Amino acid sequence: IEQLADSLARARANERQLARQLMALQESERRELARELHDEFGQSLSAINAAAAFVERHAGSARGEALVECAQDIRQEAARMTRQVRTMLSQLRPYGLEGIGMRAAIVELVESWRQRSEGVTIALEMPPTLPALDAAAGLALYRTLQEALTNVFRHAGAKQVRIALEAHEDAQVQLKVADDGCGKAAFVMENAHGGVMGMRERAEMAGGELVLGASSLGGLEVRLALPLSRNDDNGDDNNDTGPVAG
Amino acid sequence: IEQLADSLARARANERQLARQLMALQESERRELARELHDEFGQSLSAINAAAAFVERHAGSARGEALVECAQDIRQEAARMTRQVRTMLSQLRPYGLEGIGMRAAIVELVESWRQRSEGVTIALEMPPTLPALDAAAGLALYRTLQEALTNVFRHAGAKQVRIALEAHEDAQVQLKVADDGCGKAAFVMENAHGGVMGMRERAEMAGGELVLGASSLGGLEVRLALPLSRNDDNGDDNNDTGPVAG
Amino acid sequence: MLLDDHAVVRTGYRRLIDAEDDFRVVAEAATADEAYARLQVMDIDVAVVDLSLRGASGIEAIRRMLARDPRLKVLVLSMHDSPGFVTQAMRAGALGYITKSSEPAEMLDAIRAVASGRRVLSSDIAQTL
Ligand SMILES: Nc1ncnc2c1ncn2[C@@H]1O[C@H](COP(=O)(O)OP(=O)(O)OP(=O)(O)O)[C@@H](O)[C@H]1O
Ligand SMILES: Nc1ncnc2c1ncn2[C@@H]1O[C@H](COP(=O)(O)OP(=O)(O)OP(=O)(O)O)[C@@H](O)[C@H]1O
Ligand SMILES: [K+]
Ligand SMILES: [Mg+2]
Ligand SMILES: [Mg+2]
Ligand SMILES: [Mg+2]
Repeated sequence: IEQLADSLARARANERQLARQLMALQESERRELARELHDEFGQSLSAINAAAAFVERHAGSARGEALVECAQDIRQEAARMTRQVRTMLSQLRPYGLEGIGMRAAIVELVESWRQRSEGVTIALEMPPTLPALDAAAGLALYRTLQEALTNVFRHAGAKQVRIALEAHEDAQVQLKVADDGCGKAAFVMENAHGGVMGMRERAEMAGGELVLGASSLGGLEVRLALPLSRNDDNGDDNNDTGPVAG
Repeated sequence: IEQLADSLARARANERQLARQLMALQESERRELARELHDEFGQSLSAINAAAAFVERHAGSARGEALVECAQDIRQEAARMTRQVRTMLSQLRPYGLEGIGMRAAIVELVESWRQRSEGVTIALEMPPTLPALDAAAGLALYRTLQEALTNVFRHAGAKQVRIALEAHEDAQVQLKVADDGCGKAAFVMENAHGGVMGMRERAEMAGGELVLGASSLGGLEVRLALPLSRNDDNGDDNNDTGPVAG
Repeated sequence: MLLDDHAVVRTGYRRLIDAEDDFRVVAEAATADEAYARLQVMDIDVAVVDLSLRGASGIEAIRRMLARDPRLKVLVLSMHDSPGFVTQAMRAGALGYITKSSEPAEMLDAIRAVASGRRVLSSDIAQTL
C-alpha cells in the first residue's frame, strides 16, 4: 500500500511537473516572439515611416535621387520584415504539415538553422515523397525536429548534425537527429525538461514512440517513430488547404 | 488498495490530460499568431513594397502628387502594422508585469477587448497603485485575466463584464472577473479545458488560489487570490526594464 | 484587371502597371464575384489574381473566369510560395505564378509574358519546385 501511495504521489508530481514546464516553455516562446516583434519590427517600421515622411513632404522639391534613395530604404526594410515574418512563421508553422507542405517545411526549418549557425554542418536526408501522416503525427514530427535541433544548438556544442527521415512504406516514418556533441542519453532523460517531455508526450499522442540513444557521431541521437495514417487522403500528392489557402 | 490504484490511474490521466490540453492551447495560439503574421503583415508589406517601387522607378518623371500619394499609402500601412504589432504584443505580453507595467498592461488588455467587442460593457476597477507581486504571481494575474476575458467573449454571451482588482495591503491581491452571461460554475469546472486548468495551475504555482462561482451579475465569476511578494523590491514604484519599455 | 482584396495593395500595383507604356489597368476587383462581373461587361486581356481573398478563393475565381472566357490570360500574384499553391493555381488554368516578394520589374515582365501566351514562374518559385 505504501508503495502504491508513494507512486501515486510521484506520478502526480511528475505529471504536474510536465504541465508546469510546458507552461514555462510557452512563456519563453511568447517572450521570444514578443522580443522579435518589438525590436525587429519596431525598428523597421520607424525607418519606413521616416523615409515615407520625407517623400511626402518633399516630393515636389527634392532631387529625384533623394526620393529614389528613400524608396530603396523602404523596400529594403520591407524585405527585412518579410524575411523576419518568414523566420517567425517557420517557428510557429502550423499549416499544411499533413500534405505536401511537410517536406517544404522541414527544408525551410533546416535552412533557417543553417543560416544561423556558422561552423556547424547539418546534413538532411529525406525521401523524395513522404507518405501520409495524420495531423497529430505531422505536428509531432515537425515539433520534434524543431526541439531536437534547438537542443543541439543550445546544449551539444556539436560540429555535425545528421537528420534522416525514413519512410517504411506500409509501417511507419522514422526521424533521426544525431549530433557529435557532448550529450549522453541517460543524463538527458534524467534531466528532461519541457522540451524532451513534450517530444515524448507528442509522440505518444500520435501513437508513436520517442527514444534517446547514443549517436554514431559520438553525441546524442533522438529517434522518433510514427505510424502511417490509415486513410490515404492526406498524402504527399495532396494540396495544401490550410486556412491561408482561402 | 484498489481505491488507491484507481486514484493513481485517475491522477495520471488527469494530469496527462492537462499537459495535452496545454499543448493544444499553445498550438492554437501559434496558429492564430501565424495567421496574423502571414495575412495581415503580408498584405501590408506587399502594399508598401508596391508603392515604394513606384517611387523608385518614377521619382524623376511622375507628378509630385502621385509620389505624395504613394508616401501616404506607405505611412498608412506602416501605421496599421504598428497597431497590429501592439495588439500581438498585448497578447504575448511578457515584460514588466511585476512593476509599474502591470497596471498599464491590464488597462491595455481591457482596452483592446473594448475595441473588439461592440455592445459589451467592460468595467474595470483597480487601485491607483498595485502592491508588489513576484514574477509567477504577476504572470498568473495577467494570464488569468486574459483567459477569463477570452472565455467571456467566447462562451458567455454576456452584455456586461466587471473586472475588479483589490489589494489587501499586507495579505493578498484579489482579481474578480464577473459577467452576466450563461455560465454556471459547476458546468465550467466539469468541462475545464486547457484554459481553466491552466488558470488553476498558475494560481497554485504562485501560491494562490482560483475559485469559480456565481456572479452577482447573473453569470460566472472567476476569482483569483494571490499572495503578496515578500521582498518589496518590485513594487509599483519600480520602473519597467523589459525590452518593451525601452 | 487586378483582383486583390486589399485596396492599398491594388492601388500600389495599379500605379506600377499603369505607368508602363504598353499597359493599362481597366478594372479592379476585390472579390471573385466582382471580378466575374467585370469580365462580363469589359474586354480584358490579362487578370492579375491574388489567391487569398475574402469569400471564394482566388483559385475558384480563376476557374470561373476561364470558364467564361477561355482566352483570358491569368497571372497569379500571391504571398504564398509553397508548391501546393502553385500546382493548384496552374491546374485551375493560370498561365503564370509570381510571389509578392518578387522585384517589380519581374512582375511587369511576367505580365508581358502571360499577355503573349507564355508560361512564367518567378525565380523564387522556380527554385522551390
Ligand atoms: N543534443 C543534446 N546534447 C547535449 N545535451 C542535451 C541535448 N539535448 C538535451 N540535452 C540536455 O538535456 C536537458 C533536457 O533537455 P530539454 O529539451 O528537455 O530541456 P531544455 O532544453 O534545457 O529546456 P526546454 O524546456 O526549454 O527545452 C538539457 O537541459 C540538456 O542538458
Ligand atoms: N465566462 C464563461 N461563461 C460561460 N461558459 C464558460 C465561461 N468560461 C468558461 N466556460 C465554459 O467552460 C468551458 C471550459 O473553459 P476553458 O477555458 O477551460 O476551455 P475552452 O475555452 O473551451 O478552451 P481553451 O482550452 O481554448 O481555453 C468552456 O468550454 C465553456 O463551455
Ligand atoms: K499606361
Ligand atoms: Mg530543449
Ligand atoms: Mg478558454
Ligand atoms: Mg489578399
